[in-house]
Amino acid sequence: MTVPTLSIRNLHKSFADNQVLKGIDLEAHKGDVISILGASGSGKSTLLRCVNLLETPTSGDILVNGELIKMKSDKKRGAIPESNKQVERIRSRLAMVFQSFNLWSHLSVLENVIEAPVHVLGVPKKEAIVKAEALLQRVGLYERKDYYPGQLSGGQQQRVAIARALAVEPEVMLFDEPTSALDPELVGEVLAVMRDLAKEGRTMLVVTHEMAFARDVSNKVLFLHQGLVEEQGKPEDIFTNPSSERFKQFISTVY
Amino acid sequence: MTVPTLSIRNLHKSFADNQVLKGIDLEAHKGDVISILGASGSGKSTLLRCVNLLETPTSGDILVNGELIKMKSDKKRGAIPESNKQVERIRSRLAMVFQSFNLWSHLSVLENVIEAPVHVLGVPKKEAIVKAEALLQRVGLYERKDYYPGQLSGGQQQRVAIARALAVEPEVMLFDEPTSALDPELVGEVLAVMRDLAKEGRTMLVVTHEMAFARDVSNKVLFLHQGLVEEQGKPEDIFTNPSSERFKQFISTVY
Amino acid sequence: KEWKEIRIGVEGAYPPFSKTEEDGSITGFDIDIANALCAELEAKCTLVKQDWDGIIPALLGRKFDAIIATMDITEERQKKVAFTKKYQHIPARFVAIKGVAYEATEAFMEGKKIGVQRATTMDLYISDNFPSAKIKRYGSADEAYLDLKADRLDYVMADSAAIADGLLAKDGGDKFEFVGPKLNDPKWFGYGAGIAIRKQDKDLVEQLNKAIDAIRADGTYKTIQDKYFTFDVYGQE
Amino acid sequence: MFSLYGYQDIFLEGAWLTLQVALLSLVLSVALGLLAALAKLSHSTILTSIATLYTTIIRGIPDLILMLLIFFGGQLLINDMSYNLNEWLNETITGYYPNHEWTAYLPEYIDISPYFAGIVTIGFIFGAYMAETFRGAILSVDKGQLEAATAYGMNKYKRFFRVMFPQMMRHALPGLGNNWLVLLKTTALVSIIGLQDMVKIAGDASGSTQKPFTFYLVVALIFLFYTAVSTTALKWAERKYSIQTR
Amino acid sequence: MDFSIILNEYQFYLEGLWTTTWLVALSLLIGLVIAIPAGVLRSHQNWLIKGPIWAYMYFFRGSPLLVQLFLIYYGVAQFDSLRESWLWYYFQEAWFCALLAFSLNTGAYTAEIVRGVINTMPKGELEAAKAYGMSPWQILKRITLPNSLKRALPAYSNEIIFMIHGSAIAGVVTIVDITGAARVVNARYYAPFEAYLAAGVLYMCLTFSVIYLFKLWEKSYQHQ
Ligand SMILES: Nc1ncnc2c1ncn2[C@@H]1O[C@H](COP(=O)(O)OP(=O)(O)OP(=O)(O)O)[C@@H](O)[C@H]1O
Ligand SMILES: Nc1ncnc2c1ncn2[C@@H]1O[C@H](COP(=O)(O)OP(=O)(O)OP(=O)(O)O)[C@@H](O)[C@H]1O
Ligand SMILES: [Mg+2]
Ligand SMILES: [Mg+2]
Repeated sequence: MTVPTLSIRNLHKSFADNQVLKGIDLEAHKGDVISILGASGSGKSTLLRCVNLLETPTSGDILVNGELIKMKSDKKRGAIPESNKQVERIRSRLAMVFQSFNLWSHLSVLENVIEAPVHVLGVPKKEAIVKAEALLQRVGLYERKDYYPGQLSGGQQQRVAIARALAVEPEVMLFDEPTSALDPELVGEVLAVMRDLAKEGRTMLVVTHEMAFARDVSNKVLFLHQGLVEEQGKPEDIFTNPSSERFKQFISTVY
Repeated sequence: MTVPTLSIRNLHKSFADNQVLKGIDLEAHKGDVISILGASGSGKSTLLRCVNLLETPTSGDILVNGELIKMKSDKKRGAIPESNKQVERIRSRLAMVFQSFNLWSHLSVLENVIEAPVHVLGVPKKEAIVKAEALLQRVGLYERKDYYPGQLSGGQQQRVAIARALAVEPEVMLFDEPTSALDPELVGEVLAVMRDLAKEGRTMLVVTHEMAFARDVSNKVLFLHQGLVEEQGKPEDIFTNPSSERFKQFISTVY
Repeated sequence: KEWKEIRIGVEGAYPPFSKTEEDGSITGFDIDIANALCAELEAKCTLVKQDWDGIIPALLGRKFDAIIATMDITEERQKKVAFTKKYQHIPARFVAIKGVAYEATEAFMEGKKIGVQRATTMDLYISDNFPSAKIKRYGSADEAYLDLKADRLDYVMADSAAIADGLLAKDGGDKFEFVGPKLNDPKWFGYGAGIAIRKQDKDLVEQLNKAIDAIRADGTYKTIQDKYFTFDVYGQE
Repeated sequence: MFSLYGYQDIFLEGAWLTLQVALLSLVLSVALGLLAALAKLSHSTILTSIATLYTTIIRGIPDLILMLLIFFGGQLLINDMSYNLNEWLNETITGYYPNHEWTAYLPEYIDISPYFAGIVTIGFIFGAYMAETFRGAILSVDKGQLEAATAYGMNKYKRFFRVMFPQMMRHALPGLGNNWLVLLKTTALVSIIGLQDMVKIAGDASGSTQKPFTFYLVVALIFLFYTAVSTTALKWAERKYSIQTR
Repeated sequence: MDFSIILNEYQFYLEGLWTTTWLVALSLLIGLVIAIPAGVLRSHQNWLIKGPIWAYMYFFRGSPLLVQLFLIYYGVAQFDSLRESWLWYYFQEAWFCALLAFSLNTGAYTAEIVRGVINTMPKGELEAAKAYGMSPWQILKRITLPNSLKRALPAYSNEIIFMIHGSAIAGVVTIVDITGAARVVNARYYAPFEAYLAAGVLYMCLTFSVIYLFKLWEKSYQHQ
C-alpha cells in the first residue's frame, strides 16, 4: 500500500473546557475527494484548521506524505509545534480555500495568485506569472487579473481563491464551505471548478453543505457528530443505506 | 358642510426630473381615519411629508382647517412657503409619527413629550408635565418616564412618539409606516394604541402596510400608484370589490 | 592635556559682542577675541551658537568646551563653572525713552516694567534690588528692545555697550537714552566678563589665561577693540 | 522675487530646515509608533507596560517641556555618564599601571545638536500618537487576511511585511495624515531650543529690522502652504489606497 | 541630581501652575464662545458668511500656535496706528496677547469639532423637530447643540489637553507659567533636568485631572 498523502490519527481538540474533537482518524490517498458533513458546531472547520495547524491539536498525530508534524508540550498553550519551519513548509503544501475567500485585498488578482509561490516557495516571479495566468485562464478570470478583490463578485473571488490555492501545487486542497458565503446564483460557478479539479485527480478535503456535491463528486464521505466520526463510507453506500440514526436525520433535514 | 380639517388640492411634487406626485386630491374631516396604501416608491411618504412641508410641494394647495398655506416662487428651489411663521404654526397643529420614531435621544421620555408643548406652544411647564404623565400612562409607559430613548425597545419608543404627538393636541396626526421598523412581536402594542386613538375620534392620516389595520380601523382607504390616486373608498367597499386591476394585484401580493 | 581642538559656545544675538548676519554667519567682538585666542593657542576652533539661557547647561553638557559670550564672572556662576581671568569689563546700565525719570530706589521702581535677558547678572540684580518692580525676562536682548520700543517696558537693563550698539545706534534709536549710573557692583556684576570653562578642565583655564595676556601684550586686543568701540573695554588691570 | 530686507535667502534655508526636521521626525515617529503599537498588542506584559507608560507620559507632558528636557537634561545626563565612565576607567587603569596616560575610551562628549534633539524629541512625541493610530489600524485588519497568509506557509515576518503592513497602512492613513499636520506645526518649537529654523530666523530678523509682523506673517504663510500641499497629497493618497471596490 | 532646588523655589512653580490654569481655562471658555457660532455657520450656504469663517479656521489650524503668538505679541507693535489707539492698552500686556492667541487658536480647532458633530446629527431627530413646528433657532438651541454635546466630548477633551500642552509656549512672551517658572529656575541654578522634570510632573497632573473629569462626564451620558 502506498503512503497516504494525509493521515490524521486520534485527533483531539478542546477549547478551554469545550471538547470539540474527541478522536478523529482519517486517511486521504492521492486522488481522494473526501467530503466532511456535519451539523453546525460539530467541529468540521476545527478539523480542517487542525490539519494545517491554524489551530493546534490538543493531542493526536498529523502526517503529510508520511512526515509526522512534530509537537512538543508547552506550559501556556498545551501542545505547540516543535519547529515553526516544518509547520510553514507543510502548510505551503496544503492549500486552504476559505468560506469567506480571504483574498488579500491590497493585491490584485494576479498578485494574489503569485504571492505564495514567489514569497513562500521561492519560484521566480516570471515563471509564477506565466503559471498564474494559465490558472486564471482556467477558472475563467484571466480578463480580471488586474482587478482588486473588492471589485469582484463573491463567486469570482472564490474562483480566484481556488487559483491561488492551485498555484502552490498543493498535495492536498482543503475547502471550508467554499460556497456557503455565496448568493445561490453564484454557487454553481464555484462548484463547476471544483468538479473539474476532482476529475483531474486532485486530493481534496471538502467541508460542505452541498449534498449533491458530496454524493456525486467525492469518493468518501465523513459525517461528524459531537466530535466523533459518526458515519463514513462511499457516498453511494451511506446515502442510500445510512447506518446511523443521526446521519439519517441529518440528510432528511438537509434535502 | 363643515370645513375639512385637512384638504389637499392637485398636489404635485417632483425631485429633479422624477415626478413623484402628479396631482393628488384628498380631504380629511374631523374624525376621519384615512389609510394610504401603495407599493414601495409610489410616493406615500412624500405625500405625507408634503402635508407638513417637510418637502415643499412643486405645486398645489394645502389647507389646514380652511387656512391655505401660502407659497411663493423662488429662483433656486421652485416654490417655497411665503411665511416661515405660518408654516411653523401649522406644523405645530399637525403631529407626525415617524417610521424610525426619531425621538430626541438627549432628552428623557418625559422631556420628549413636553418639549413641543412647552417650547413651541408655550404651555407652562407644570401643566405640560401633568398632561404628559397622563399621556404616558395611557400608552403604558408612565414607569419609564425618566428613561432615555436608547434604553427602550422599538415598540416602546414608538408609543412614546405617539404620546409626544398627542401632547400637542394636533388637528391631524400623520403616521408614516409607524410599525414597519418594529420586530413582529412589537407591532401589536403600537397598533393597539392607534386603534384606541381612532375610536376616540382623532383625525389621522396613516401610511401603512398593515392591511388589517386599513380594513378594520380606517373609514377611508387611498391607494397610490405612479403618483396618482388609483383607487379610493370605504375599506369595506374597495377591499371586497376593487375596481382597479393594480389594486387587486397589490392586495393579492400583500395578503 | 593638550587642547588641539576647542569648541566655543557663543550667543549670536548680543551686538556688538556677537551678532548673526543676514547670511547666517556670526560676527562681533566676542567672536574676534575667540579667534585671536585660538590663533594664539594654535588650536582648531569651532564656534557653536547657543541661546543664552541654555549656554551654561550646554557647556556642562559638553556641547562645547568654553563660553565666550560676555559672561560676567559671578560667585553664583562660579559654583557651576570655572572662569578665566576677565577679558573685558563693561558696566551694565538702564535705558529708557528720553525724558523718563529714574531713581535707584525701591519705592520709585515699584510697579515699573523692566526688561532683562533671562539668566543674566542684570536679572539677578533687579530681582534682588527691586523685587516690587515688574520684571520681564526675555530670551534675547533684541526681544527686550522690541518691547521697549513698543512701550511695553519702562526700562531695559543690559550691558551699556550692547545697548549702545543694539538699540541706540539703530534706526529710531535716538528716542532712547541711558538713565542712571553705570552699574558694576561686584556683588552682582562680578569682576568683568571671563571665559567660562568646565571645572575639570583646569589646564584649559591656564592656557586661555596665558593667551589672554599674550593678545593683550601684542596689540591684537587693541586692534579688535578699536573695530567695535571708541573706549577701553578692558578696564583696570 | 520677494525681498525680506536681505533675509530671504537664509529664510528659504530655514523653511527647508523646518521641512527636513518635520520629515525626519515623521520617519522616526512612524518607526517608534509601529514598535509601540506592536508592543501594546503583544502578549508580553513587560512590553505592553513599557509601551503604555511611553504613550501615557507623552500624553501628559507638553512637547516643549519634553524638548527642553531632552535637549538640556538629556545632554547633561548622557555626557556626565560617559565622562564619569571615562574617568573611572582611567583611574582604575592608572591604579594598575601608574604611568598610564589619560585616554578617552568613550567619546568625551556626544553632541546632541538642536537639529538632532528636535528630530528625536518630535519623533519621540509623535511616536506615541502614531502608536494609537497604528494600534487601531492593526486591529481593523481583517483576521481572515492574516489567516490566509498563515495557511500559505508565511512566517511571522512575511506575514507582517507582506500582508499586515500594507493592509494596516490603508486604515492608518487618515490618522497618520492628521498626526503629520500636527507634527509639522510642532516643528516651530525647535526654534526655542535654538535651531535655525524659519521661526528662529524670523525672530532674529525682526530683532534687527524691527519688522516682526512682516516676518512672522511670512512664516505663517509658509506653514499654510505646507499644510495645503500636505492636505492635497493626503487626499490623493487616501483615494489611491482606499480599498478598491466597484 | 538635586531636587531641593525645586522645594526651595516651589512658590515659583505654584504661581506658574496658577497662571497656566487660568490662562488655559479662560482661553477655552472664550474659544468655545467663538467656536459654537463659527462651527454652526461654517456650513452656511452663503459664501459671505462661510468664507471668512473658513479663512479664520484655515489660518489658525494651519499655522503653529507659536507663530500666532509671536504675530500677535511682537507683530502688532509694528503698527503705529494700533499703538496709538485704545486697543494698545490691552495689547501691551503679554497675558492679553497670549489669551488672544490661545483663544483664537482653540476656537478654530473647536469650531471644527462643532462642525463635525453637527454634521453627524441624526437627521430624523432634526426632522422631528421641524415637524413639531420649531424655528431654526429653536432647533439649534434645543436639539442640535445639546444632542451634539455628548458626541463632542471625546474630541473636546483631546483639544483641552492639546491646549494645556500648547500653553507651554506662553513663557516666550515673558509670561511666567509652569514652563516659564522652570526656565527661570533653570537659568538661576543651571539644573535643567530638575527644573523641567518638575514642570513635566505638574503638567501631567493637570492633564490627567482633565482626562479623569471627562471620563466621569462621558460616563454620565452612557444611558443615552
Ligand atoms: N477559536 C475558538 N475558541 C473557542 N471555541 C471555538 C473556537 N473555534 C471554534 N470553537 C467552538 O468549537 C465548536 C466547533 O466549531 P466549528 O467552527 O469547528 O464548527 P463547524 O462544524 O465548522 O460549524 P459551521 O458549520 O457552523 O461552520 C463550536 O462549539 C465553537 O463554538
Ligand atoms: N429627497 C429625495 N430626493 C430625491 N428623490 C426622492 C427623495 N425622496 C423620495 N424620492 C423619490 O421619490 C419616490 C417616492 O418615494 P417615497 O419615499 O415617497 O415612497 P414610499 O411610497 O414612501 O415608499 P416606501 O414604501 O418604500 O416608503 C421614490 O422614487 C424616491 O426615490
Ligand atoms: Mg465551519
Ligand atoms: Mg416611505
